[in-house]
Amino acid sequence: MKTVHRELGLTDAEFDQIVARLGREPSYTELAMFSVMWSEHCSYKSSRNHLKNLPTEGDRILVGPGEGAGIIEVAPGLAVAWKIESHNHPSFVEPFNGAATGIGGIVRDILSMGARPIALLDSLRFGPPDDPRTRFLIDGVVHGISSYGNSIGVPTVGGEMVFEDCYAENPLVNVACLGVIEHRLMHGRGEGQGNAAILFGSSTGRDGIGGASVLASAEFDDGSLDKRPSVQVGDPFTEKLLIEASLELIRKDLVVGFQDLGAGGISCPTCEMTSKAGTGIELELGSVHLREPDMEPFEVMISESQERMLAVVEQERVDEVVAVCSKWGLEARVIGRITDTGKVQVRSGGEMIVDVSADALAEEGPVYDRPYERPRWIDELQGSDPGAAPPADLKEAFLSVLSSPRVASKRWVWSQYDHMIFLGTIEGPGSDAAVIRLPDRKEAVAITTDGNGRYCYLDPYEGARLSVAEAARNVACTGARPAAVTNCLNFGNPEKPGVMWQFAEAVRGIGAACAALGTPVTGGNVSFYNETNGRAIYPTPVIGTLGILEDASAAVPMCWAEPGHDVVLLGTTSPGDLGGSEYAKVINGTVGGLPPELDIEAERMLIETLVEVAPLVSSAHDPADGGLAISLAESAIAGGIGVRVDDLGRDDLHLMLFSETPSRAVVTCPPGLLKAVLAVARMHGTPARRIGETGGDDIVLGTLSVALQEARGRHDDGLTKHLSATLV
Amino acid sequence: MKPRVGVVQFPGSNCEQDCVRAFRSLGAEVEMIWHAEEHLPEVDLVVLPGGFAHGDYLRTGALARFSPIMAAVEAHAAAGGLLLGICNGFQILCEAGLLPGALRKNAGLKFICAWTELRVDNVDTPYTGRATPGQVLKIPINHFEGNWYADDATKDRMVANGQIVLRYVDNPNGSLVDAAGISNGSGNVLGLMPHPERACEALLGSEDGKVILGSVLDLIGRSPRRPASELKAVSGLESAT
Amino acid sequence: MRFTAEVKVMLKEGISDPQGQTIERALPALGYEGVGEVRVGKRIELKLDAGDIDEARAKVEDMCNRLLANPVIESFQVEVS
Amino acid sequence: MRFTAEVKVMLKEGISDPQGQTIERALPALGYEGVGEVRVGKRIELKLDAGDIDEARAKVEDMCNRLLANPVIESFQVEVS
Ligand SMILES: Nc1ncnc2c1ncn2[C@@H]1O[C@H](COP(=O)(O)OP(=O)(O)O)[C@@H](O)[C@H]1O
Ligand SMILES: [Mg+2]
Repeated sequence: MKTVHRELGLTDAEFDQIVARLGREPSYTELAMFSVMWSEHCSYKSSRNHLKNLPTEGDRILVGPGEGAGIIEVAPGLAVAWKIESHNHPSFVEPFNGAATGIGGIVRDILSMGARPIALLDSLRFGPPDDPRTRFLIDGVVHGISSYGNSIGVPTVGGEMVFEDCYAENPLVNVACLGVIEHRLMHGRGEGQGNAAILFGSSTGRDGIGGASVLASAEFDDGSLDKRPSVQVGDPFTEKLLIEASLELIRKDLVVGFQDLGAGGISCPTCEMTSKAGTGIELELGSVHLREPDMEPFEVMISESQERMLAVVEQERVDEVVAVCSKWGLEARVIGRITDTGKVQVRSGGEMIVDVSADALAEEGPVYDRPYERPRWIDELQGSDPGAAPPADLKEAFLSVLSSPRVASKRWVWSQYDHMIFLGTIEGPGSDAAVIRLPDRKEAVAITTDGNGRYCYLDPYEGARLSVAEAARNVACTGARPAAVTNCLNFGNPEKPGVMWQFAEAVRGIGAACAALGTPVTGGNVSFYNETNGRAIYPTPVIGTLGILEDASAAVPMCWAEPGHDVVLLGTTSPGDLGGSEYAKVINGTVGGLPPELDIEAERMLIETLVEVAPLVSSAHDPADGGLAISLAESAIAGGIGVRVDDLGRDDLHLMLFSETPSRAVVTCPPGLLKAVLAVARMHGTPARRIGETGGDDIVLGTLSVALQEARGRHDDGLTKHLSATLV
Repeated sequence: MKPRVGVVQFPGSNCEQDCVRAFRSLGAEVEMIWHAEEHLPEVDLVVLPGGFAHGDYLRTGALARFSPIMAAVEAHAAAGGLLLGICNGFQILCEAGLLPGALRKNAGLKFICAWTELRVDNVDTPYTGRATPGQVLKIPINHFEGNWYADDATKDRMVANGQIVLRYVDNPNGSLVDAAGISNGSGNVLGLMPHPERACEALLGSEDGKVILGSVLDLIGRSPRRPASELKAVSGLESAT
Repeated sequence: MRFTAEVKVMLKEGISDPQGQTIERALPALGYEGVGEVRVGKRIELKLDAGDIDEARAKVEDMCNRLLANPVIESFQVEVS
Repeated sequence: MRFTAEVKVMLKEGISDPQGQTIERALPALGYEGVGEVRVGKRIELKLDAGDIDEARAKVEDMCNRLLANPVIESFQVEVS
């Protein structure tokens, strides 16, 4: 026992804490349960102290952090669930199944709130796509998401795909899910002494044993590819049955409380649900439906077999619950009862093998105030050349940025995803944010994920603020008002003070920006230990913003509708904003200097402007990666209409075209409405000026002129030309 | 009287609600039929919707044809009743032998969700009455196994009989003779890979799906009791297989 | 008696096999020359009860015809032991 | 010399096999009782050039590790003739 805890990922001090808490040595099964519940992944022990400072409250927030998902009120009696999760490590070990089970997990989180999952977003980061190993990862991850998401019938309506060297050995797979409450909001509470605990869904096998502690809470080294027993295989068909059966149970008011099984297996909902309710639970391990007969009790308690849920049910309703499950072809078994002991007690073969306080497992894990320190190298980095030197050939530079894998069309990805099912996708992949009309309603929500690891690497505080601003702006471009944020914080090893500093700064930035924009944080996920062989990824907070649109048919597209419309730039371009830009990286091979500076008040006013001009404009799209030139080109390509922009100011053209100044957007409108658009902007103090006109077969930006056809060709195959090489 | 449409729900169906919504918006009375039932309610049209009926693990549609309801569906079709299979529903119809051929993996070995253009090659079917000959419809596809195959003799016979009802203008999946939708010999059974229910609203990008779904409702409206009796046999072929 | 069956399901001769072709195309880039006629199919293992081996084989063949293979595009082979 | 190889790729023991399980659950309804332990894998046939049979086998095993199988979750068996 003296060293077993280390293999399970617990420190000596944590082990001593467990002994002190129990007043005795833990049994092996108890120790295994502590190891998963006290893992970084489940307990947030390194991040809690920082996360608690995030703003979490608002008029529309019905449920904030701490439950399966945040709940946001869209209209009276209409609420949605919103949450993001990471599945980085499993996707590196086995891309197809890692990504697939990532989808499965986030969908069950949404389901656990009583919501029907209705849309997914995938936020992906990989190394350079011309590396064969990366191509294998991309293909596996995209195929895994597509095969799982498509089968369960939840559309994947948007996401991101970013390429940087730092993700080569540690790709990021973050997935966000939107759900709509169908009947009533559920809470993960195990209430009512004597009530039955019913485990339903897949059988329990040895897959994914220790996933939370071994895979998600430790760094990788070269031996990691051998951590195979932890690989889980997803079964989307069973997940689909689980969705329908769960929603039917809720619709029929058959369950008291409800939670999904994810990281930590059976251990997790049993202690969390009873700890929240102030009850206890008694489990009989022999009742668990096993896939492999000879499993050890500890394996049963922490197995992360997929597609399972735990429901707390009144005794009189047990038969009905079992009947609903069996209609859907799912095994459902009573595995225990709610007690009033405050304990999780587990019997196996008549013997009590676990007898611990539920709070100790769920609530009283260690909390670390990890030391942090601004790393020295950051000064040198910020002082280095931002890469603003002019290009040898402006046109070729434009086409190179437009066709860089990060900027190029992601159609290859999203055409593999069902993005239309439910008849609600008003704006799908390809737009700034996806606009999803809620089933049988006129209201819609706009959802997006955005993160900029490069900016965060240069300055984690500013980078995090910029990511929050970009996500909110993307939502506002569709005409929706940003309402809530979920976030996935992908960082390196928190035991390193430099990484911890990046984390603390990023969280501080998110908090500040969310507070200023009035978008509370309703939940999220922290993924630490994104390091392989000691090399950390860029600090990468991914922000998932949800906005509300009262009328789906009023959504604003990003593509140009007609020739002859006025092109208006909202906001001002600071020509020096090239630090960390796509231009600097692609043309000058540099990531250095400072990221653009964000004036959050200007951003807020821009968002107000965008929401208010929505009825007047024919399109809206914000300049992001690649700057104004790319944003104009994207709208032109998507609409099949050229553009002529003359008024680009006096500075060097390449600075005007490629600077990534935030708080800007390009809108178009019929000439008759120009005055009205400008007036709205003026009212909010947002600088606005007509810079050109849509039309023609070319993209003309000052002295730069490119045929629309050529631009489209480069944008279309910028990503696929790397991927097509040897994929199987 | 409103046309009555029954949408069969297999456990892994996932487009059944979309079909219900689309048919309702076109004025039909729609009910869901659980796959474990053995009898069909009184309906004018049976729809097998898209999805992954029983997980589609072995082959798409392989297990679904054994669902209890399928015997009644087969009897309905044999009596000339209207039967429409969309996407997975089409795959099930082929597996069940109600339509000829089989659907293989897309030639590009990728799942494809995309808008496509379909040419209506036969307007004399219960499902294409609203179309003009050669009309091009904008309707999306969403599948991994939509690559239709039949042996040469079957294919040639079907082409000659006008059973290749809908063809892709730009073949996305390798399907033989660009087939997107095919019918049985007597025309009462249609299977198609594209999703007309996703194209019944301008806000979603197209209303062309109404041409197909609306045509069959029109036909039922003209003869609600025995729609099959009005069917114009496309050829002398009794059955397709 | 309990028998073990192995079922091989392959696409029929003459039906193109994009999976096989893709592998074939990928091999030279990985340094494998001279590989051809790659065909990809399915392999199903199962255990079943039957009175004797012939009955077992007949049962499995029946399963193949009805479920495990699609005779329009696939052929199968059964081995029982 | 030209050799023919047959590769069987199956999920490793202990890795759950939803395909096999789904088929197994469906069989009783089709009238097949007493069928169990259904596992579904891949079967790949190919032809290749090699100096002798051992070299051929080594080559195919190498291909399996790199391309034909996913060693993280699958095991494979090679037969060469
Ligand atoms: N992995 C992906 N899955 C689905 N859609 C994606 C993915 N990556 C990018 N997209 C889509 O491509 C479009 C462009 O993405 P991005 O450049 O990140 O947009 P923006 O700059 O507005 O944030 C978006 O509509 C996005 O949803
Ligand atoms: Mg944008």
